Amino acid sequence: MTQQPNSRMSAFFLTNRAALFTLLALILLPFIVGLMDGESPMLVFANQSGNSKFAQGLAIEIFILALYALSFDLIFGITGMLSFGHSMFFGVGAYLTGISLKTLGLSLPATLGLVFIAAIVQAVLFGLVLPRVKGITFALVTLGLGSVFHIVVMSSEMGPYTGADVGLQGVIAPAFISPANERLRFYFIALTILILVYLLYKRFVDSPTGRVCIAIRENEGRARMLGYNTFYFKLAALTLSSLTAALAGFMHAIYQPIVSPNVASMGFTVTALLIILIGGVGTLNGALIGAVVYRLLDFGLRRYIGESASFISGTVYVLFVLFIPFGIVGTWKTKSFQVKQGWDRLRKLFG
Amino acid sequence: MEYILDVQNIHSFIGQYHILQGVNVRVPKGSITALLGRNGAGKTTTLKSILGLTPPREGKVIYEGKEVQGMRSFDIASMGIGFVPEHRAIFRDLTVEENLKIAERSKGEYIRKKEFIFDLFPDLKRLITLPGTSLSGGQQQMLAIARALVADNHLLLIDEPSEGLAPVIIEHMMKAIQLLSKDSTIVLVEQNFLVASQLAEYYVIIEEGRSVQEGSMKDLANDKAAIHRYLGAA
Amino acid sequence: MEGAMTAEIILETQNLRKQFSGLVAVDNVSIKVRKNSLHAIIGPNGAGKTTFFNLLSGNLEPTSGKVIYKGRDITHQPVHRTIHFGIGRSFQITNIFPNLTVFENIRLASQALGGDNFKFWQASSHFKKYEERTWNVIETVGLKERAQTFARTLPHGDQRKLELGMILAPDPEVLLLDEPTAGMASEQVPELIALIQGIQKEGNKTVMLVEHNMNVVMSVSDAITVMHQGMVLAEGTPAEIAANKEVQTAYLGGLYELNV
Amino acid sequence: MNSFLRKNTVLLITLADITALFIAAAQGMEKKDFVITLLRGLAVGSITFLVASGFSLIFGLLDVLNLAHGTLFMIGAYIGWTVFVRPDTFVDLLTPLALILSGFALRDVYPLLATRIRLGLSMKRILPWALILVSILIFSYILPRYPISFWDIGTYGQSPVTYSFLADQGTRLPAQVALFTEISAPLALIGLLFASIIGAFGISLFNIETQQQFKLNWKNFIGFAILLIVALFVFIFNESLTTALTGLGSNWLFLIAVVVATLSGAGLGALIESTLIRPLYIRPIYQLMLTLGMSAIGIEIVRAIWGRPEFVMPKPAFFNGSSEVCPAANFADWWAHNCSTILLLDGRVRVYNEIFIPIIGVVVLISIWMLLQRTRLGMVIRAGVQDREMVEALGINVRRVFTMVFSLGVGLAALGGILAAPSMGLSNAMGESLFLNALIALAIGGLTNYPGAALGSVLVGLIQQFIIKYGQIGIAIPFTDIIFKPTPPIVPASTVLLMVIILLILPNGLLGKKE
Repeated sequence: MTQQPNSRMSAFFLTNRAALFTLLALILLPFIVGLMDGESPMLVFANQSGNSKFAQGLAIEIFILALYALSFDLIFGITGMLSFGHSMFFGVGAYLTGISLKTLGLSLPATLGLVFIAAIVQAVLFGLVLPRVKGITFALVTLGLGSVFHIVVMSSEMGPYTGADVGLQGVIAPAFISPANERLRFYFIALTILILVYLLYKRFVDSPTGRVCIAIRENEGRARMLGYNTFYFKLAALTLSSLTAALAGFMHAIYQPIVSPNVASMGFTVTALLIILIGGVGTLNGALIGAVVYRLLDFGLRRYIGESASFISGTVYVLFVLFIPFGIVGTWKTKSFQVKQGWDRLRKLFG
Repeated sequence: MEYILDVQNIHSFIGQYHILQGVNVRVPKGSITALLGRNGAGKTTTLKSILGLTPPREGKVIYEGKEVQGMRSFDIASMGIGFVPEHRAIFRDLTVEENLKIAERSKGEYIRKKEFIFDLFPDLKRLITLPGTSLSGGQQQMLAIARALVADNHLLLIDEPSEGLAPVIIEHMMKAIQLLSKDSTIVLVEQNFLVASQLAEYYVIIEEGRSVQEGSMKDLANDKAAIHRYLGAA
Repeated sequence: MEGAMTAEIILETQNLRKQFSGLVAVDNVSIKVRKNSLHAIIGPNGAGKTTFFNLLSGNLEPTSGKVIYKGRDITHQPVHRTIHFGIGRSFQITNIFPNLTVFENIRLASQALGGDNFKFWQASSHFKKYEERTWNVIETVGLKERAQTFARTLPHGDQRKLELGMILAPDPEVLLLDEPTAGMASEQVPELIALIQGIQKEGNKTVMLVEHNMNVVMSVSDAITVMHQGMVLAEGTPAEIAANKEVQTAYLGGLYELNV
Repeated sequence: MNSFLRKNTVLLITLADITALFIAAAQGMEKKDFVITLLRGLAVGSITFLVASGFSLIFGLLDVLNLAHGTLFMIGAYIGWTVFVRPDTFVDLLTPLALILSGFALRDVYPLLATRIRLGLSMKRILPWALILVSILIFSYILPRYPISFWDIGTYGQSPVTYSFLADQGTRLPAQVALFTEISAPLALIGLLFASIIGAFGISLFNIETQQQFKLNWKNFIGFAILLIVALFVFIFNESLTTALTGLGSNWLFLIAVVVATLSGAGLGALIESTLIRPLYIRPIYQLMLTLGMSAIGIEIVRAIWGRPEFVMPKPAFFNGSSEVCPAANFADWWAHNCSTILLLDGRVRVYNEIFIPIIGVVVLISIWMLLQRTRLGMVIRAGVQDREMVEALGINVRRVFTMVFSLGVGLAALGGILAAPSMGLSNAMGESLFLNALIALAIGGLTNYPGAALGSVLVGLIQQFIIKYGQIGIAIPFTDIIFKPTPPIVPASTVLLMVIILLILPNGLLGKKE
């Protein structure tokens, strides 16, 4: 009996070794980058190491993107609703944070509360149209709602609050998480948030609610026949997604010196779509991996190719579509399944 | 006996579903052959596999001495196969006349066949300018058959012609099909055993995606056990 | 017989009618279904049987007429409500979640009415009662070995069983079965029919059945309604239907006598 | 009549509301302002319609949401500009382009070739890539050795902006003749042809289904032969062709530009459909990603060739005359002097922008309508929208019809691009904004409904232009003294809002059918 917990522990470690290894690597990342530059961990702690700080910055951007992509995967990949207005979820979070901190002068927790309330309100707004429209019409209506928000943000009337087409500038984050002076702390907070949200999502997908969401994606008519009022489940998914995207926006507004109106544009929704298509639609890991690949690709191309980077990235997406249609995680799953089958066959062959 | 169509052990899939698992159908030239079997047994899929709409993954389809499996479906159809699908598939945005005209494979075919078609189905003549949707079920069925007659087809695949029709109309339809069989070979899928037994000379029973029994219709009519077993009482 | 006649009516339609643009699919159908009976609807293809079922289950809204369940008008209830009243319905064309496992399919059906659907903070494996119910149902329909396979990879016959399991899972009082044996091999049919009969008798359920196989219908039903072109052609016990000349000519074509 | 009223209640009410809004709006406006705004709305509507109708034809028949449609619209404009302003470049480009395309014109031959090749599985996988690689290598060796008379996007003095300006002044630069350097011309031409054939063969190997049988006849070689002849002809007569084109009047050149842009769009459409979209019919979501990727690539290509700055395209002389009688008082005057503007109810109307474009819009509307209703192709398209399988069962090659429709749709977008260029100017963003307009128009009118596309486009155009106008003069809100002036951001927002409202009332749009 005493053996039990121990073996359970080791089983846990075995099944999750990839995740645990990744986690460890992420915790050590700032220090490793520092060491590679010949700078001691103390320097990294003091936020003095240039390259490590840069790597942390890139990682933070990836974490924020990953949160955003997760939120999109929840409604598109898991629940099967194609929304073209998803950037609004992120944009509301980012702009509201900026306005609340800068113009209203609220504290950080109050801002976060405000952002969450707004997130719920907009999920309900999107939810209002749900019973009326489906499929491509839903995509168009959400595109419309998103565009209106983008236009409002860009309008000169809102200029004093949103900075119109220049973007929202001069948001001063509280000193204790200042992205300039306390980046390491910011890095770990962002990492923690991402892990927590990821675990929450994993649980959600595995919960009774999440299961029904998947059922809705697979065959909504049948789900209704089973007695589920699918509207409430879609609304639940939308709300959770909206909260997450708003949280990502909140972090974005604190981390970035400027909230550009691009984050509220159709293009940013497309970014989310691309990320989960690269990673694998409907797989939560796919959203994380997709965010890493997308951001690094974008960064690398811009750095080494410059202006015409989007030409290359466009080509990469086209190649992805044609040759890796299920995304990295989806393709990996089928391939590893085939490999496993092959092994089993081999083993059978030799008794 | 000369077979216009010889389907040899075909296997077809719809998505992941292995629908046909070995169907053999031989159709003697000039005959009416009925495919019998329960709902979902694979009769419609057999017709679609012959036409290449659900291309078989295994097996052969030999039409007029030529292997046609793997050919593109419009090429197969152009070799002289007319298709009357289940639920008729009348084009609703086209008028009755356009529904007929679209079946032309060479210019002027419709004009040439017009008289013959309207002799067969006098109803269609006065409906000619109406859109396909405004027809009743029986009229739609007539139009669907008429559409398969516009081009020079040697083989007609007719799926469930009596479905949902009143007995009087079924009788009319049966007469038309009998008339057609003088010039062309017909493969018929039919649920209504009475209709099938009166029309067809030969039959093939399909069960769970396999052809399980074939022969002459006269023999089947006396084989109550087989009727009971494969078709239910009706 | 006498006792059955006076038994409680559980489901009733009054002048039910459904019109699709030109076509009247269901025309003035009034039937009464007694509690705990096995009531069969037969008729040729296109007679309106499936449409009639769709009206009962709320998939379609009737053009006119009423559906009454246990004395309550449920005509305009949306489809996701009917199961809450206790009416489960299967489909002629297998309607399952093809990319989920058999277990998952049935668990979704089991948990639907349990009221724990929004506990998103707990893993679904936490809810043991649904898992137990799921295993029970899987065992009842005989899919235990296949529980973890994807529904799409099941052979057709097993998919029909899965479909049956999905309506059984929430334990409804009335089962509407639309051609449960469609496309099954003839060897498997008696097995499934026995299963349905067992469920009906032991679980005290009311079963409405659309079926093509006349002999099956004749041997198991308590009452039969014959539909033809959307209308009720005849109603009665199997013996009465078998003797009905009109039914013979319109449906059976007068070619065969029925072995009852 | 009665049943028609009942069936379309919602539609009629909506239309009545919109009409009422316009009438109410016109109250506070001078007559000439109203007419000009109306014409402007129709003009914007016409261009929108050209994009929307092509998009909707493609979506209706092929079920493909072509998100690159706006980019293709833009490419049409840029190609047209090149033909119009730099005919010498256009002539120089014809030879290599025709040769590159010639390989794709043989696409019906490749499957036959493929069945003749018996290879191991691994070789079969490598072969297409190897062929494409070799083809790219040959191209990259030969093409840089063919000097094309070009502009320099980096230098202002030689940029498209300057060339446009010069062309507007009537100055054209002397033509240069392109000849191969470092490589003999016959070898280069044969090399290009060879590279094109193996490249196209390699690409076609990706989507050949097994077991297919094909008949070959001379028709499969027509396109190839034509392209080959064009390439040789242009190469030999390069100089005289260039001189002839530069010597042409701007009206003729504009006409050629319109034709070339439309045809290039159509050709590009056919190429995209048959190589990229075809493998993805069974994976709709990936079509979205593919067309998005193509859109990004397209914009970058345009930026690389024509640069980022916006520039204008001069109008042809036919619409650009000036004399002491201009603006023309009536059409007879205009015909005599080709004034760029004309007086209508005392308002100055630009002939090209506000009269010519709406007329073209109506002409295209009617011709496509006739094509759909009166021709066999139209019949097949209408039937195919409903039931592809049945059309195929009638012996009709639906795939070819798909390619034609895609090509037609993109051709219409490109036509819209070149027609819009003289009035809108050319910019990298022109496609995106117009595409959004078109999408809104379609959502309003009904996604796959052809008259709906027209109705939606006109509504979108009118609403935008009227709101812009009110932005200048202000709206007197009834019963108050407040004058409300809509600001520019409200223009796009208003159409988007209209779309959302209409979709919530009628999920299938105004004229869309219920499913």
